[in-house]
Amino acid sequence: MLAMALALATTGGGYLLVLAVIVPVIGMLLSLVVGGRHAERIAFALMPAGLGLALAIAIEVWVTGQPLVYILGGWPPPLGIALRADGFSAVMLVTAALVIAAAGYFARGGFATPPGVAEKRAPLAFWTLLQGLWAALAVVFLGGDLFNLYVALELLTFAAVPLVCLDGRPETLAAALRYLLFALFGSVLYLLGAALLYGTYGTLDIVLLADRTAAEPLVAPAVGFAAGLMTAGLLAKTALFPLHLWLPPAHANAPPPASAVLSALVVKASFFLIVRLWFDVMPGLASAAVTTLLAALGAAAILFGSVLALRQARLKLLIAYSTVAQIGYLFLMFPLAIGGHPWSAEAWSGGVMQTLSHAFAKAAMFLAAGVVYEQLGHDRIAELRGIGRAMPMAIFAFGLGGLSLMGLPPSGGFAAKWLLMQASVESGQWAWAVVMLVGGLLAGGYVYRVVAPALDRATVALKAPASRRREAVALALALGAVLLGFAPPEFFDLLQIGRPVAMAALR
Amino acid sequence: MSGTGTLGTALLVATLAVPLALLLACLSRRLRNNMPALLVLAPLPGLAAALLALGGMPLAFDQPQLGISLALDVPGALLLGVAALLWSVTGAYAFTDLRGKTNAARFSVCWLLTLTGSLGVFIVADLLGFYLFFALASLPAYGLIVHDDDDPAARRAGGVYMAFTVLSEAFLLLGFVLLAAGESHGSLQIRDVVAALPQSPWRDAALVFTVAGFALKIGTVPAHGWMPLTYAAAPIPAASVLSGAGVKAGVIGLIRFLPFDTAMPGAGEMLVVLGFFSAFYGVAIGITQANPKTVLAYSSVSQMGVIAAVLGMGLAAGDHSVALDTAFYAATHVLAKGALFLAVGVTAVTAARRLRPTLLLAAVLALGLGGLPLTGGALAKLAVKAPLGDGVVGLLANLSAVATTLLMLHFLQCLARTAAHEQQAPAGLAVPWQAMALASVAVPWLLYPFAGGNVADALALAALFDALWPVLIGAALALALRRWQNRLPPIPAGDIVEPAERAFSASYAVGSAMERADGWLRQWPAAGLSLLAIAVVLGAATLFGS
Amino acid sequence: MSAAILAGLTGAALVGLGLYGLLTDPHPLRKILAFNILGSGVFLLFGIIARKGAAAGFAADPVPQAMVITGIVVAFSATALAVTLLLRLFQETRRATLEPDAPAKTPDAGVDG
Amino acid sequence: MSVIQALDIGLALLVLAVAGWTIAAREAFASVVGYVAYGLLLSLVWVRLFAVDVALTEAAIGSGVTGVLLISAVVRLRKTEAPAAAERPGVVLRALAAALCTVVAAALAAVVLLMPDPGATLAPEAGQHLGELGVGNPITAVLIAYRSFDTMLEKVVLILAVIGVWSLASDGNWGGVAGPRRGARPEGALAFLAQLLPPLGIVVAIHIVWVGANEPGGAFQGGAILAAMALIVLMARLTEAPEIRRRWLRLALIAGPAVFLVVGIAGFAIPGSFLAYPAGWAKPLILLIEAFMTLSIAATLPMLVIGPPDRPPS
Repeated sequence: MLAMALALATTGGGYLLVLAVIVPVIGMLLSLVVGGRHAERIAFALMPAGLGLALAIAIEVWVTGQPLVYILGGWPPPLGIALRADGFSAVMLVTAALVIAAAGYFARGGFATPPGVAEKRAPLAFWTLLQGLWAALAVVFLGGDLFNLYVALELLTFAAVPLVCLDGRPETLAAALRYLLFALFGSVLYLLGAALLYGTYGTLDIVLLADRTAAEPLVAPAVGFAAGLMTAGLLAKTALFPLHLWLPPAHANAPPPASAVLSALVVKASFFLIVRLWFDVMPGLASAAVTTLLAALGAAAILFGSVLALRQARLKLLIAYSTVAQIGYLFLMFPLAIGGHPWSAEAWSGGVMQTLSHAFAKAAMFLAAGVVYEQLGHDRIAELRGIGRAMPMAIFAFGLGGLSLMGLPPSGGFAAKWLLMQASVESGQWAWAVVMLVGGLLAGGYVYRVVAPALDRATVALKAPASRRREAVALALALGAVLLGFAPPEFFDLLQIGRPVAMAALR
Repeated sequence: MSGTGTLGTALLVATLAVPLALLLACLSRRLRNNMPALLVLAPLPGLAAALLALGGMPLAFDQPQLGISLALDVPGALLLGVAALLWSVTGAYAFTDLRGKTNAARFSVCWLLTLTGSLGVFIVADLLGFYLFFALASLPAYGLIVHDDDDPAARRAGGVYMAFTVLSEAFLLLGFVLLAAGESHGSLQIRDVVAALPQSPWRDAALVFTVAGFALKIGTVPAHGWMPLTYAAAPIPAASVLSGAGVKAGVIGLIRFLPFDTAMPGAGEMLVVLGFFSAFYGVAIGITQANPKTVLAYSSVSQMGVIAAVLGMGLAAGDHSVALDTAFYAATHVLAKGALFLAVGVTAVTAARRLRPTLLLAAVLALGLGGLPLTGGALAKLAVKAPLGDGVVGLLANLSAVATTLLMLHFLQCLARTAAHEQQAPAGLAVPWQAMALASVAVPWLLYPFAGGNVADALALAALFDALWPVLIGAALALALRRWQNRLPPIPAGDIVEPAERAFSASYAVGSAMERADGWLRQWPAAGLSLLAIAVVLGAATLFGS
Repeated sequence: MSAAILAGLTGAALVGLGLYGLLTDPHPLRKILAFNILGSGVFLLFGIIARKGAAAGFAADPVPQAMVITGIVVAFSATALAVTLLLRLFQETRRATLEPDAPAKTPDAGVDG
Repeated sequence: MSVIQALDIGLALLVLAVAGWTIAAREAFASVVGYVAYGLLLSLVWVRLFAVDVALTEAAIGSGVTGVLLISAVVRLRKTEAPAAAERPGVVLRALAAALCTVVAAALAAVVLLMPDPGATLAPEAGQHLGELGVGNPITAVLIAYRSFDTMLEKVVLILAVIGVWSLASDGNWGGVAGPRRGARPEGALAFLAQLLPPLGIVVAIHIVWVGANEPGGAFQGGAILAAMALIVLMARLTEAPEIRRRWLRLALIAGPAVFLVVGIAGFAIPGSFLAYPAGWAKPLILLIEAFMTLSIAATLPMLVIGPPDRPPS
């Protein structure tokens, strides 16, 4: 059990994982104490550090070809807690660092403390919560213990919810409350499942659990039940159809940089844990019934989300429903990537690629919508004629993001769809490929609804002067989604590091 | 690598790099506003590359690290050369046409994007690259079609065009995925996946979806509805390049992706039937139209049908030579159709009494499509004569020439009616038109030998007669049509589009039903129940599923 | 039946009760109460797991117990945040409802449309 | 059936009855009162599970502090009860919900009954290192040593919750005195209690933290008692809550995790691992962390209960 021993001892470079977690925690604490405009400064000072750490982790994982491990306090699991980074964690960390930095840069000005004022509510809350959210994401991506991950999920929720209602409008308060209560509902189910797992195996460490579930010939009832509860709880936080009640109002009403982070990263965090659960903790229990059920919900999400996006009157609601649809794609990876089939690796890469490219594309689209809202004073789709000329980069960013959502080349969305469709064809599971195609067509429809009138020549009355800097941020993120389409083979090798079946050869 | 080899590679890369560089230049407002003047230059490296390739130099550029693989063979070079010529000459036309118009900069950007894709499909050698350039040749053309934002017809045409295009992209994506899945070594080179296709477990499905994707692009009935709307609504230069060069992305697609090395009678015959149906259907609807641009569009439906039929014959027989034959046929169509659209534009700004030279030249080109002896069209018909054979199919081909002549004479009549009152076409429009017209007369003769033809055979008396009689019968029919013209039923341009749009509107009901369902599901008790139900079902699935 | 089993069954029943309240009670404050009952049911299950893990001279496994302590604190912060949000929503709209679009209406609209 | 067993069954039934009352009560106020009683009863169940630390936490935080929070909220929300009742889901939905909840509860009950005895445990491992840590209470060892990362993050959760609560203030009131404006200073029992209890509470709290290393108790329980004292004082208006812009308040909030982080980072250098304690230094470091955690919890919980500031800073 070489892999097992490896997973229970700190590896070289493991300290990077600790730093990746505590840097944003320190930033958040310091920001609260020092307060005022320093909160923003601290956040900005730490963002490059966070990005550097994330990149260092990715490089270290890639160079060693092994997951990084850090045993906290020198107490190895099952008693203690380990942090671990595989290829998926590493790319998610980098993505999170990039999107948060972009959202932060976009938020400059919007959440600035004006001169002469010691401290303002919204800026202080925004910058501290943003860093708290970042810390939570880091723990989610690195955590090796299911209870520790529960704490991280709560951390994430508590950072995300107040961001939704930062401007205090009644509809944002209602959206935030709905979000909070449903997320808590999900957390409790997750915790209940974790309790049952602990009761059965006496540990919540992911690697140890994987080892123990694999050793059992029969599924204990408690374990099956735990799997259902934990997955359902995480699905609630991921807003997979039909559990998306909270997402459209929350994501559509939050301030644009918050919407970007929520749609790009926060829903991916709970998705990430569902992947951990089924691929790492209990790959043996992921029967066809389970994976088909997850993918069927995903397919329903694609169809419902896309059609509903087509029917929205407001731009930000359209984008939010598009998130509901795009989350659906993520779940198509379950029946395709589980197991050691010839197509599993490409389905895995496809699922991860979809996670990453949607993060960039959707963040870009929400920021672009933010620019539109700021300058028009509304985001009614019927009244967007001609805005392309007033804010060309924002519309270009929206269009490029849309390109990725539609799955047109060159973009990460195309690469993801290509890999997932390839796997669905090779595995004989045609239905998923057809759903992906229909989803792409519908995405084309809702992107067209916005971009076509925006490119018209019509005069628009702007309420605020254009901010080229914010447009450029949106565009940079959209280009990120496009650039993912040019990812070299080495990138896909990185994604495979730590994939349980891929690593089975090492045991 | 030899010196000329390096030159070839450089030209191949420049074919894409030059228009892309001009696109980058569009980031600057000043350059963007002056871009119409440069459009004429953008396709020139492509033209040079085509000439070099026809000169016997196999061109290739392979950079697997960058995911780029380019190659140029003779069929590709034929099409690349004439397409580049058309883009360049029409670019000159567009420069004059755009002067003083409001959306010139946006038009230029869309022009360059479409151009890149349109030339790219002829030289790209890998599957993903082909998909990329195909999309590039199709999607940005929206901005060429909807040039005038306030024109509701253009907006409708743009919408219909996008619907068909996106559908075509979706079919192709699935088709390409199936093609790639059938190649067991993981190669994404077009020649590898096509070679593996006959043995692929997904052969039929791959073929169906790939062909469906291309059929949407070349307007095979019943996927033809977008063509008449689009060409009628688009500005002249856009209609010219889209009908001439743009559509050929679908033709090169069929040439590249049909596995001619293995005879597939069933699939081939289906393509033949579909092709001839389109060929006659296009004429039948075309003669009821009055707008010359619409008539030309229906002629394209018909001509692309003939090409599909020839390719079908080749597929049925396992005859690889049809690739070259249809490439030549398509190349003559690029020139003639492109030029005829320019003729429509020039006529509209030329007084009736000065119209004669224009009409005469247009008549030569138009009848050439029907196979008038000594024209490029006649050579094209000759080139595809062998694969079509002498049987029923050969007869159908001749009848389609008759029908095309009829349609083209109808076109000339419609064209003459659009003349202006007192005007002389500006040189900036007239010269490109004349250049294109001359090219479409002369260039096919120059290219014919490269397509494996013998010019002397084409000048033989029997060949001339073979080409002449369908034209004569067509002319006689046209005379008859003049008498009966007003008895023809009025058919709206795009014929089946309107019912399709109505059916599409009916599907909105599904959307509102889904909206109601969503509203219910998003209520707290319903969502909570769903959550618990999912937990229980997933738990049960875990326990009892394995 | 031992005290531990009894507590476990109580926990299971509390989970059921809490879930029912969370699903069906329309008032957000009552949902928050139900969430707390649900949570305490889950904690009790941790408790029986801890009790069954009695070994090495300890009356219970300390690890799940520590998790419960952490869990109680987290549940409290969740409750505090939710209550504050609810109070703020009430302050703004004079209503307390989770159903979509309702708060967007004027406070006196009364009937749902 | 022994007396103890009968008592256990009675207690379980009582807990369930009070919980049922909390869910079903017509009036929200009655429901909240039910919940506070429920919390206290639950602490008894915890005692019966030999989990005194949990019982203390449940009584102090789960019932006490939460109770204060809920009671003050339910009073303010009284007007919203009638409109909300109109949104009650229909019979079919409620029946479905009841059925599903029963399925879940029954499945859990089955799991409980099927659970192996003795079950999986980490108790031996947890006990092994108590000597080197110098603490006698294994729960403290778990919280402050083995799983100290959880504990630190959980404190960060509390701080984020405080920021979340504060962020719900209106812009103009930012920086002001925490909590809603209160009426006149109450007379009588509350004021008397508020003067009497705090000194007593502080002593108890310090004791609980101090013994927590070896016996039931610790930072959470002690901090919660301190917080309760602070709340009584605030409710009796013996003193004003602090302004949230105050630096000392914010330092108190973050003191716990900050000290945790400092010790953790120092661990990089000396024992060579983040959050590890150098040999021989474990006990003093644990006490240090506990002390600051207590301070932080005592500062955080009242902030969460009294809510965002309702008036501008002076």
